[in-house]
Amino acid sequence: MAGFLVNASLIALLALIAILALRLHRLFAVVMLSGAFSLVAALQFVVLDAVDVAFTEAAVGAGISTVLALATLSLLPAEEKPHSISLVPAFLATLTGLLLAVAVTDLPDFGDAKAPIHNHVAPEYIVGSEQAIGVPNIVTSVLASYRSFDTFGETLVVFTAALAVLLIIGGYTRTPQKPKKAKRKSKGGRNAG
Amino acid sequence: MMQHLPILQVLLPLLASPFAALLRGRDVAWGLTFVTTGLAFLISIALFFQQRAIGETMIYELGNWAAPLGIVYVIDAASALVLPVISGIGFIATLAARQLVAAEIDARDHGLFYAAWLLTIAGMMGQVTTGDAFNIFVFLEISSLSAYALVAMGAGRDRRALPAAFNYLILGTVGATFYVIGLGLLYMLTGTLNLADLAERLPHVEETRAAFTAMAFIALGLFLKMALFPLHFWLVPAYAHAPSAVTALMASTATKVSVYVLIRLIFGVFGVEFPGIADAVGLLVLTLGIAGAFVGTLAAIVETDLKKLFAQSSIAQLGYMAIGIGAMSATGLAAAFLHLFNHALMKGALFLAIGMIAAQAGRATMGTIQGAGKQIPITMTAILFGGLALIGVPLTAGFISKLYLIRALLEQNFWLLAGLTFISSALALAYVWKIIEATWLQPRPKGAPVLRETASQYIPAWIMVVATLGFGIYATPLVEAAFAAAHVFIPSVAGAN
Amino acid sequence: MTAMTDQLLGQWNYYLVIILMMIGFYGVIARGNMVKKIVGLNIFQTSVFMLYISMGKVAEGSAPILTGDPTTVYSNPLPHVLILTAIVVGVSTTAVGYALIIRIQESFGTIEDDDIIAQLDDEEETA
Amino acid sequence: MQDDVVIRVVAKVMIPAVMLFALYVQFHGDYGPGGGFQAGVIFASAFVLNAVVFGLNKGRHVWPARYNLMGICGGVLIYGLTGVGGMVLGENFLNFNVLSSDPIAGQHLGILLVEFGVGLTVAAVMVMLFFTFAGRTAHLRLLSKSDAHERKISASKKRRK
Repeated sequence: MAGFLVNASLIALLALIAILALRLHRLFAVVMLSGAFSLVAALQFVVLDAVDVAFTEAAVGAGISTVLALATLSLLPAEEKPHSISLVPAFLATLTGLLLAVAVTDLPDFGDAKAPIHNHVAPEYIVGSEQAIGVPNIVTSVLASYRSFDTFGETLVVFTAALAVLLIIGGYTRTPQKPKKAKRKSKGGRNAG
Repeated sequence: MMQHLPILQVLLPLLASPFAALLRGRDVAWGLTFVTTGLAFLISIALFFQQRAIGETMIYELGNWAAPLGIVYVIDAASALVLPVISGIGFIATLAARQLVAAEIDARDHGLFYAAWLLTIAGMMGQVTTGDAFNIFVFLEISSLSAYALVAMGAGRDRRALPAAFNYLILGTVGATFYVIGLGLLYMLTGTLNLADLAERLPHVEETRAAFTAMAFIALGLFLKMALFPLHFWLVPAYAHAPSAVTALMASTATKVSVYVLIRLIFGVFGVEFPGIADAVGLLVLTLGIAGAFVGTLAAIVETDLKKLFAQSSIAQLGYMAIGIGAMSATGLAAAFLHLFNHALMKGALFLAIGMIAAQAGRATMGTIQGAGKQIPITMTAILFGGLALIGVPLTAGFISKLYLIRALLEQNFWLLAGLTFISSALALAYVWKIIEATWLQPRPKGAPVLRETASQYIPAWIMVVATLGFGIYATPLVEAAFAAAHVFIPSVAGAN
Repeated sequence: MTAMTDQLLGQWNYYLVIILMMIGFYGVIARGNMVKKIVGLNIFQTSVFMLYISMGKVAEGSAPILTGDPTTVYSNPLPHVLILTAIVVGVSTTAVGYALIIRIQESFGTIEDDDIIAQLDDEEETA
Repeated sequence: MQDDVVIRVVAKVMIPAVMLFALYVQFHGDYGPGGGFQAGVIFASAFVLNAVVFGLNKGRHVWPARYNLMGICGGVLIYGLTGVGGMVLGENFLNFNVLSSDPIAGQHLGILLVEFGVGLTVAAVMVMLFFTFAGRTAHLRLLSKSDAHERKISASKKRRK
């Protein structure tokens, strides 16, 4: 029961942060809330035994992402243009959610040790990794040896992102400046705040 | 060394990429890319023949970890057919890129540009070869992230490339996330991520709503990635504003890989017997496919910017591939594979030729090519043949794929659909004729820039044209290979019973 | 009693995660502001991660680090590995997204979808 | 922030501690939570802290851009070549058993090397990301002042209209 309470209250907090992050117009607050979301999510990962994931989520979501966002924000207007709730996206999101909610009823119960994922493949990692690899942290064994190719891919994704950022904002290929760059008509109520 | 070929074709471009990034001076980076893609192309051709000679699926275990524990690479008739398409187009596009990229990208960026270029190609090849559902996602992201950057490089001449790349990034990531959600549900039901193992264990849970939802999410994610109507809106701006070389590479390969992954998952994992698949995927994909064919073709008819025109035409051609998938039969799948192969060649030829014009004139519009037939006859003839193949004129490769597509529909007694497919193909004549008329029948307007062509400019496009014609005239080996690929997923009637 | 609460716990956990996902998804597709889109995407993806991590939890289990005690029940390590990779992919996408936002702000002077479309439409008309 | 003596002193103590902790996370990943990626991020954060407190130019001095790209590419290559090592020694790509005479020792060595590759790439990428983003906003004052700064920018924008 205690587990349930901790879990449910953490997720409720996450929902609150998420809604606030989407409702607020001040981008600085939005970005900070996004960082807070990651931090609370990391807490929940700890509750769910995923210590490695929690570590990474905290370092990445609350750390690097927020720093990059703040660096970006310093160039941007402080507020977003106010929007009303858009019905079509809301409808689509609800529809997707309902589809998933229907699916959940068929899934194995949360924490059920008899669920297929705990009885196929994974037990072999838990039992076999000590013999085959001899590293106590099973996550490390799976990550770096059994599924090492995924991790190679992951390193390449980081490498790709570095190339992409260097090309996009660190590169030399720039749109030639047009003379009419000066100022166009101000449309809409941006910077209203 | 031979047993390592399945990994080498992906590994070579992956490992060449960091070297390319470090290289200064544009020709060095280009040379490295050219050699690497050439080697990857040779390896994938070798794999194709090796697989045909053996006649069965080749498995390469990464780290020597057997299937459900580790990740495996799988070369079967289907992946062996698609790999040479990607590496081949990658190779020819690299050949053309030397001039196109020099014209459009600052020379100091070339090292990084070619590094990203190699990653896109390797990422796509990885998706095709891998036998692990999560590994597909990882390589999907490698190819997509580098593609976003490559599209954004179009900002060197056109700032519209930036929002196009951003929307592509958002929608691409949403698509990938949907795929991950669907995969999560599948994993919860079966406990495995290996595609073959999934296919084996799924029948035990196929009656559940969760399995159906998993299929729906995976299919939706991939529809978005393959730009199936009505989820196609990111494609036209991304292709139209990207650098010309990038457009040629991506228009011929990027969406095709997602089509292939869709086939691999829908037919290879869920299978035609899966409850509800005929209605949910079959009927839906057929409807969207035919709608896409009409919407794309009609939009192409009114378009005046040539890159946009052929990007719209790509929506229509993806619609035809979807129709082949939606027919849910071996002939339909074979038609989808044939069209995947042929369309890559035709669009490669067209975009390379148009890219050469755009690189000289800044833009390629109907106005730019007006009366250009006399100035650059060889390039314009390549466009002419590419256009004819798009319509599906006999003796071009496009005819073969349309033929089998209509045959697949008639086999299932979808008379109306077959008729509609024929009509929409014929409508393509309208936009192709528009181009032919402007190029060959109208005079060059006074004051229009003088276009030039040299052998190095039109040879890449012509390689594709020759291939299009070659596979159109002597199609038997290709048709056989396409049916072999289809039978990986839908066993031939004799084998099924 | 514990069986029942466990089940309740399980159902609630998945449903709550789905609600989170949909908030994030709405943020991605509804918002015209590009920073908001990226933030929505982060929320969406993080909730998907939570779905994976939830499924890996075994009741009474502990973190998958071998203790040497044969009676220990471990949670499933595989979802953790997958999500570690997915988090890295997520932050890479975010970084590229912000880089694009910077360039868009520089070239268009705005990061609102509709303003950019309006500017481009004007351009088409004058061209 | 560069004039605040308290922050400077604290940072001087913190930066080596953060780096040491990163190394611990890097090499203790076999036994507890952690590994190359997390270590890379933490290691990079030491450099970010240094740049925030002592200024971007001094920060660049500590970690020049030239070596940065080498680090990024080097990490990927270390990972890839460790995998190729398995191939050269007669097994498949990424087989670590054959890296040493004893399979377990081989696995340990392989994991150590690939985790180091990941750590190197990630640390270099994170530092690069920070400097590239911050370099775009040359007058950037991070964190505590970015809020005020942001308001200043939007005010100046409004004035221009």
